[in-house]
Amino acid sequence: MRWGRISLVVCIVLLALAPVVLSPFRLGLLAKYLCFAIVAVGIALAWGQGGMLTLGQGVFFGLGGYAMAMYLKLKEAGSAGLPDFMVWSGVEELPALWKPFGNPVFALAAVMLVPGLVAFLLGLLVFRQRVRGAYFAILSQALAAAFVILLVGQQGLTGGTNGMTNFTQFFGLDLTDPNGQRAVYAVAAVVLGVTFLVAKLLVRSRFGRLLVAVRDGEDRVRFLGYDPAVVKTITFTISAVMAGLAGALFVPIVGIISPALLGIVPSLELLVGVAVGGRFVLAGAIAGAIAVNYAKTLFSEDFAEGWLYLQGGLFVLVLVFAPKGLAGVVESLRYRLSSRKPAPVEVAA
Amino acid sequence: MLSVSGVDAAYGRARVLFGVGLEVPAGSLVCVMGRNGVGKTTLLKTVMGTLTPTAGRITLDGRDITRMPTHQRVRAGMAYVPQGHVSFPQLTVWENLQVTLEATGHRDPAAVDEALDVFPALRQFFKRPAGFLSGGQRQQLAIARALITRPRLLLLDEPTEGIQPSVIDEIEGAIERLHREAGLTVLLVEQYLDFALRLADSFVVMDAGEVVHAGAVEELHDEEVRRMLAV
Amino acid sequence: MTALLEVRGLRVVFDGFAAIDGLDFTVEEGELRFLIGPNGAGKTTLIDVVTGLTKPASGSVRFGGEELVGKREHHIVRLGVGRTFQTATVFEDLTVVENLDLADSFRLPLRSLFRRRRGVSDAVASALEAADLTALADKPAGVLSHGQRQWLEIGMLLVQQPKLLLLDEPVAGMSRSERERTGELLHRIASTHTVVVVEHDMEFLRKYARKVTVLHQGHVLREGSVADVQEDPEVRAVYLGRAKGKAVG
Amino acid sequence: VDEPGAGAGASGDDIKVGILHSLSGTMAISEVTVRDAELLAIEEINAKGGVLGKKLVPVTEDGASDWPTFAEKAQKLISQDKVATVFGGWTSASRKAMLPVFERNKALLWYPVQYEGLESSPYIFYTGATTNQQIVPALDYLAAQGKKRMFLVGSDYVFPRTANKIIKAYAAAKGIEVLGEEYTPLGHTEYSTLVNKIADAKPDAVFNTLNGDSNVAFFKQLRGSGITPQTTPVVSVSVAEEEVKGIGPENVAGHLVAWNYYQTTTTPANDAFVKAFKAKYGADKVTSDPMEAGYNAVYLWAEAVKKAGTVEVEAVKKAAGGITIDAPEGKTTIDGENQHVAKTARIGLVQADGQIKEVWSSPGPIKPDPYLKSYDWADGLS
Amino acid sequence: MGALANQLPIGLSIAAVLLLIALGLTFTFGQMGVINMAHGEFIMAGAYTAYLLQGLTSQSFLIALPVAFVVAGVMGLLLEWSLIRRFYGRPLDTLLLTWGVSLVLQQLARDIFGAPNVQVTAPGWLVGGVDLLGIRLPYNRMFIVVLAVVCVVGVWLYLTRMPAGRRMRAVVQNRELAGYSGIATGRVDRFTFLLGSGLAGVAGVALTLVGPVGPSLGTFYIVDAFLVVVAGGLGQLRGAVLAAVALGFLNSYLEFWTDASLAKVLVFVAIIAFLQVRPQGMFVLKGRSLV
Ligand SMILES: Nc1ncnc2c1ncn2[C@@H]1O[C@H](COP(=O)(O)OP(=O)(O)OP(=O)(O)O)[C@@H](O)[C@H]1O
Ligand SMILES: Nc1ncnc2c1ncn2[C@@H]1O[C@H](COP(=O)(O)OP(=O)(O)OP(=O)(O)O)[C@@H](O)[C@H]1O
Ligand SMILES: NC(N)=O
Ligand SMILES: [Mg+2]
Ligand SMILES: [Mg+2]
Repeated sequence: MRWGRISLVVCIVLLALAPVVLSPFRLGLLAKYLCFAIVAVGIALAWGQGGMLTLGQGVFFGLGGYAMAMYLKLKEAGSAGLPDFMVWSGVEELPALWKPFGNPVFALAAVMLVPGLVAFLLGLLVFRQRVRGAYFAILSQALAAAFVILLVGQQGLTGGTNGMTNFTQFFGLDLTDPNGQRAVYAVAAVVLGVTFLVAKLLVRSRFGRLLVAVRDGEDRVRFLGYDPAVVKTITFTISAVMAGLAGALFVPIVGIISPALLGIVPSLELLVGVAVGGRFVLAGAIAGAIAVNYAKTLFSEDFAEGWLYLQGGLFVLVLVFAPKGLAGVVESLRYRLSSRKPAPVEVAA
Repeated sequence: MLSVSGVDAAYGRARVLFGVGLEVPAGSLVCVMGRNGVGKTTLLKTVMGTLTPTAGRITLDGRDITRMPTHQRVRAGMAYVPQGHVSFPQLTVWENLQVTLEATGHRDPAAVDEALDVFPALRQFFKRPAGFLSGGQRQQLAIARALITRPRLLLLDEPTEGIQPSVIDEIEGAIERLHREAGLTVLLVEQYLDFALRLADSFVVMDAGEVVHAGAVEELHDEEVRRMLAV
Repeated sequence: MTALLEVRGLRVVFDGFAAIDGLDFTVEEGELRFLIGPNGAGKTTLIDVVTGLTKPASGSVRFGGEELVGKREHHIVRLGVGRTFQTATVFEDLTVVENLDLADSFRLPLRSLFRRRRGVSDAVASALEAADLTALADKPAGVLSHGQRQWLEIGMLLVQQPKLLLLDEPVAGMSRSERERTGELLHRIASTHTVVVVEHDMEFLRKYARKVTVLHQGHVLREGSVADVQEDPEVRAVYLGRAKGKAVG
Repeated sequence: VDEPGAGAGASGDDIKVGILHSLSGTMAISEVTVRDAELLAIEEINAKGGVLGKKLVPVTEDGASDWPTFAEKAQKLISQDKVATVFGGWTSASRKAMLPVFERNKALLWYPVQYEGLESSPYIFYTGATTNQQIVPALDYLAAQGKKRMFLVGSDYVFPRTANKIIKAYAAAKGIEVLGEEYTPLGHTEYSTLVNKIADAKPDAVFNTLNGDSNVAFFKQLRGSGITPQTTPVVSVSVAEEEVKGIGPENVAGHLVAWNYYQTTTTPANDAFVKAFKAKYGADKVTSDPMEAGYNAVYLWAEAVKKAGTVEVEAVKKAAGGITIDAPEGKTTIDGENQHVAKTARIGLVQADGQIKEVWSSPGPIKPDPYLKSYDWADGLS
Repeated sequence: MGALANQLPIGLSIAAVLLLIALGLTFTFGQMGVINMAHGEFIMAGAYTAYLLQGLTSQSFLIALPVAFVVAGVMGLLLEWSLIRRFYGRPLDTLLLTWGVSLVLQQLARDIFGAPNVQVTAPGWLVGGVDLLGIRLPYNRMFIVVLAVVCVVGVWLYLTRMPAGRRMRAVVQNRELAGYSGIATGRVDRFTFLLGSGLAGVAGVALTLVGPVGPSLGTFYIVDAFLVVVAGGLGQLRGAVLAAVALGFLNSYLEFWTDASLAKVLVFVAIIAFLQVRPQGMFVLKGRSLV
């Protein structure tokens, strides 16, 4: 408990100092990592606590991101204009699907509701039928693949492979200006904090225990009078909403949303951070997401040619030697440090 | 035949056995008793090599087997019936038996028939996946599986659990036969005292991961020992 | 007394094999009923059908007048039918207390599940006591031994306060003293609940049973007092054998 | 501390230039070769004393076939490494992702691949062909050959879709019939159904805008179906020497491609280029159009810098218009207006040895027209 | 009409490709529960084996089949021995682990063979095709169908008729009990992985006839391969065969009527819909016990 408090305070201080000490470029990168950390919290809930290995989290990230991007694009184009990509895709009139996204309230709601709703419906279908484990993992992966193909195929509606780029404004903030970038960073940090808090409360609640029970013995849970499908669907939906939020923040921070971010590989990469950090511990997942993405930046900058070796290799090593991730390592260190009890004396027989 | 001395064992950080010592002379039938959770199953698993002792020594016929892989212990003549109706659920009853036979040294198909003579009911389920069997049927299969290896030393962890009374008689008869006629050595964990009393030569009582008493089976009638078991 | 559980014309078929075949079975309110029969007679299958784990080919299962066939497992539990499993299953990553608390909370509205557990309810405390697991309360259930798991499972059933308890071989693997504790517990429960116990331990049966039903090949072979059943030549032939049955010395 | 710093790239005796291509992921197959060509050009320039008396120092980053990564690395090259200019990109998606970064930072990108046009960023120089230098000449060629019925096959992304829009407008104006228009996802490898559709439609020619690996699967499966170049030639705009090697020359021989440069193009500059490339990277290596465009980009930029006397972006931009070099493909000149390059169009026939033989070329370099403003039939397009 | 009829053999040949790439997974995924994302890279290893062997003799393509089996098989064995064996009972972790491995293998291929595709020249007798009742049958496709059938029969015999197959299933179902039965579990695991990976190698050789050979080769097939196994039911050979055939025909006709992108999406939708009806795939062996 004391440990937790101390590290929490340290983290908050570090995050608060970042805009002062980091260059806008590096701060932008950190803000991006924070987005991934928000997704990671959701994954840690669904996977670590609930045992649902979701390989399609990119879909929800994307839904949130596209919802936000649509709003920003419309805002930029003004009332009469069309978003740039529609112009070169030969679209002449704003598609009906786009119209409501001109409203900021609608767009903000959609950022959370659309991914939440999709996850809810999918969860209801899949979990009621007791699709789980590897089946669920692979289905969710297929979902990511299908989603990408759909997005790519609807160029006039979504910008196709290119996705949408070139955002200059975010609710009055100038994204080309360092101060605007700092403000967006702050928003990301706050959203991450809130996400973490919500997840933490959830894990500690009875629902959290129930979720673990579902993970370890879904069928047994039924005989305690609970419907595991409900438990899983709720959790899956929450994790999707978190991913959607993260996607929405990603758009102003990185300035692009495209199918390349949502497919199988990016979805897997989201998981990697969680696995490395420790999927059973929320803070571990956050730290892992940030660390892994930072490592990716670092490796790919300094070893542009061989960084896949480093990334893949590091990841394999962590899984092999620290199956519970960094959080597991920390925990066992803490155990060793704090166990005052002398080790049991071995008495030779 | 089997000798366990000073064995400590743990699941991860949780130590369960503390300096356990035990002798199972060739041709004897030793019964391990004790309340739930004292470490009986853990002891058998350690003897079979599922758990590696953190201290102590296990020998079979004088040969140190403390670190021998499980399957080699089986080839060396040990067989084990784990607690709780364990089988290969998606293999049929026949495949469960066959796969065991194929892994033994002797590979004599007659061993299957011998084992099934004790549990004739199993024959009618040959084609049924073991996972579909009833609890008692699965337990019968588990014992049959162990017998097929034609062990010299048989370890049984509560073998009668879930089995109907008349079949328990059969098992008792079979073990007795093998024990008396073929000199089978048996290490038995059993709560069903009548069964133990009729078969065992000697017994040990465990408590909290230690052997607290060992003696000849006659002593089991002692009030003292009975109290020890009843705590 | 009124019938709490009424099974009529039940038939369960697996791959052409009829595990239960034309079974009629009635349990009155407040009864303590023992269910015995050879391995494979269909006892566990019967419990599976009542609790929704297995779908019958035909027949009906009425509980307090309500049809259970076709209902999902958790609904049946919520109607007041609880069970244990022949091989005890508990949540290994949750502590003993959390296992019990989860069993206790199933009637809470979903909303209040999102709150944190504070302390231990009376029901959980007394179940801990009854299962003799107070010392292990904060240990993960994964470290429990076979017998301890069985106790935990019984405890989880107790806190749920079901109207009908179905116990599948609750004392298998228990030592003598623990059998006695379980037996006494059963009697206490039976004074306020309806209980069906599947058991092969004849000693236990003789000591605690009132009415016994013998199942054989998926139908009722005999029903009656312990003495009646024990003396029945057919029961002896298919089930008991020459011995008087299993007993704990 | 982070001045949007393009042009600041010159420090001391060095000028840093950024190279940003996919070195991993699906696009690495193509982009690595472009990087190699760009590095060769830098080496050659350095050997001749560099630019403005300073050595060029390449800073290489991996775009990892991932568009946001391209944007991130572009930003890094500009603000962290403070490079004078960046050479990079292949897919249009990567270019679209980088575009705002360069515009915002007022930095320069040299983009070396043929693309779909309809773009003219003030901070990008396009050294590959735009549509009127590749697709339109290819159509003219087919029309001249009397091909009246066409089938369009492409990967599902912006370049093929835009290209096909142009083709359909052209076809509508010139009485050519488009029998089918099919797209497959990037990385698709199952073409038997598509091939069957082509066999069923019996077109005079297939216009192929498939990209990358899909071409291998397409041509291998096409060959098994009995469709031959004699009956139905395929014209590809994204299959160059490197791709022919991967497809297997026996599977594409006899089909057509449209580019501005082939390894076999006979100019003195090309002899030197091919020789130098093989010397540096191995005798079995081939050169191709995008490689050559990347190679040219470095030289064009260097010339502009020399003319401007500085690496400062606005000065270089101003100096660039009208710069001409003797490139391997022949004379190429930067169009000061739209920052594209005038290029000669060439139709080639794939040979059994994997080389491409030129069968037709435009009389001279074609002025770039990314919005096809000078073509009547293209009125409705932009 | 002719074109529609032509889709029949096309469906079959797509099915054969799906089956070949998925067959190895019935061992590693179906039997052992390892979600081996590096399966695609074993396919790639098989394809590169064919590349390296070509030109050595006149029948190097045929020789490549067994050699690729060994090459990919040994790679799989090494993977099992060095990493996977620490992961039994944690199937979802194996997915991430092997994904890391697959990244490394892809980069390795890029460094050894270069990023661009390489070409494997098909032997002369596989070039061209024959017209049968107006339906065009390319030889390379027919070869793949035959190869798939041979592999399926072999696997079926192995799983059901041979002691080794039985042993393998026993180990997977209960590792501890297998040890108590005298089975050397470690050796069985390694051998199982060798077989599964070896089959991927064989698939890789066959795929050189119809697709690209490059470092990304594996990524093109891996998702489809897993979908076949999932739709068929874990560890069920007949399920995998049926699923491959169903998906093959579905794909061929859907693509014929719509287009490749939409067909792919529709196939995914069909699989999700199918799992609504049969949540564990076509064939399931359910145990009675919980969990
Ligand atoms: N996997 C495990 N991890 C940690 N502790 C364990 C594990 N399995 C058993 N234990 C602990 O080891 C002790 C001994 O367990 P064991 O199963 O050997 O008891 P037992 O004597 O066989 O009991 P029973 O009669 O109930 O079968 C118990 O206290 C139990 O809590
Ligand atoms: N899914 C199934 N497929 C085939 N047979 C089955 C299936 N499930 C159960 N059986 C068979 O149904 C019969 C009844 O089994 P059940 O478990 O109800 O017996 P039981 O009376 O509980 O026996 P025990 O006392 O051994 O626990 C057994 O013969 C069993 O093999
Ligand atoms: N610009 C291209 N070929 O994507
Ligand atoms: Mg035990
Ligand atoms: Mg039973």
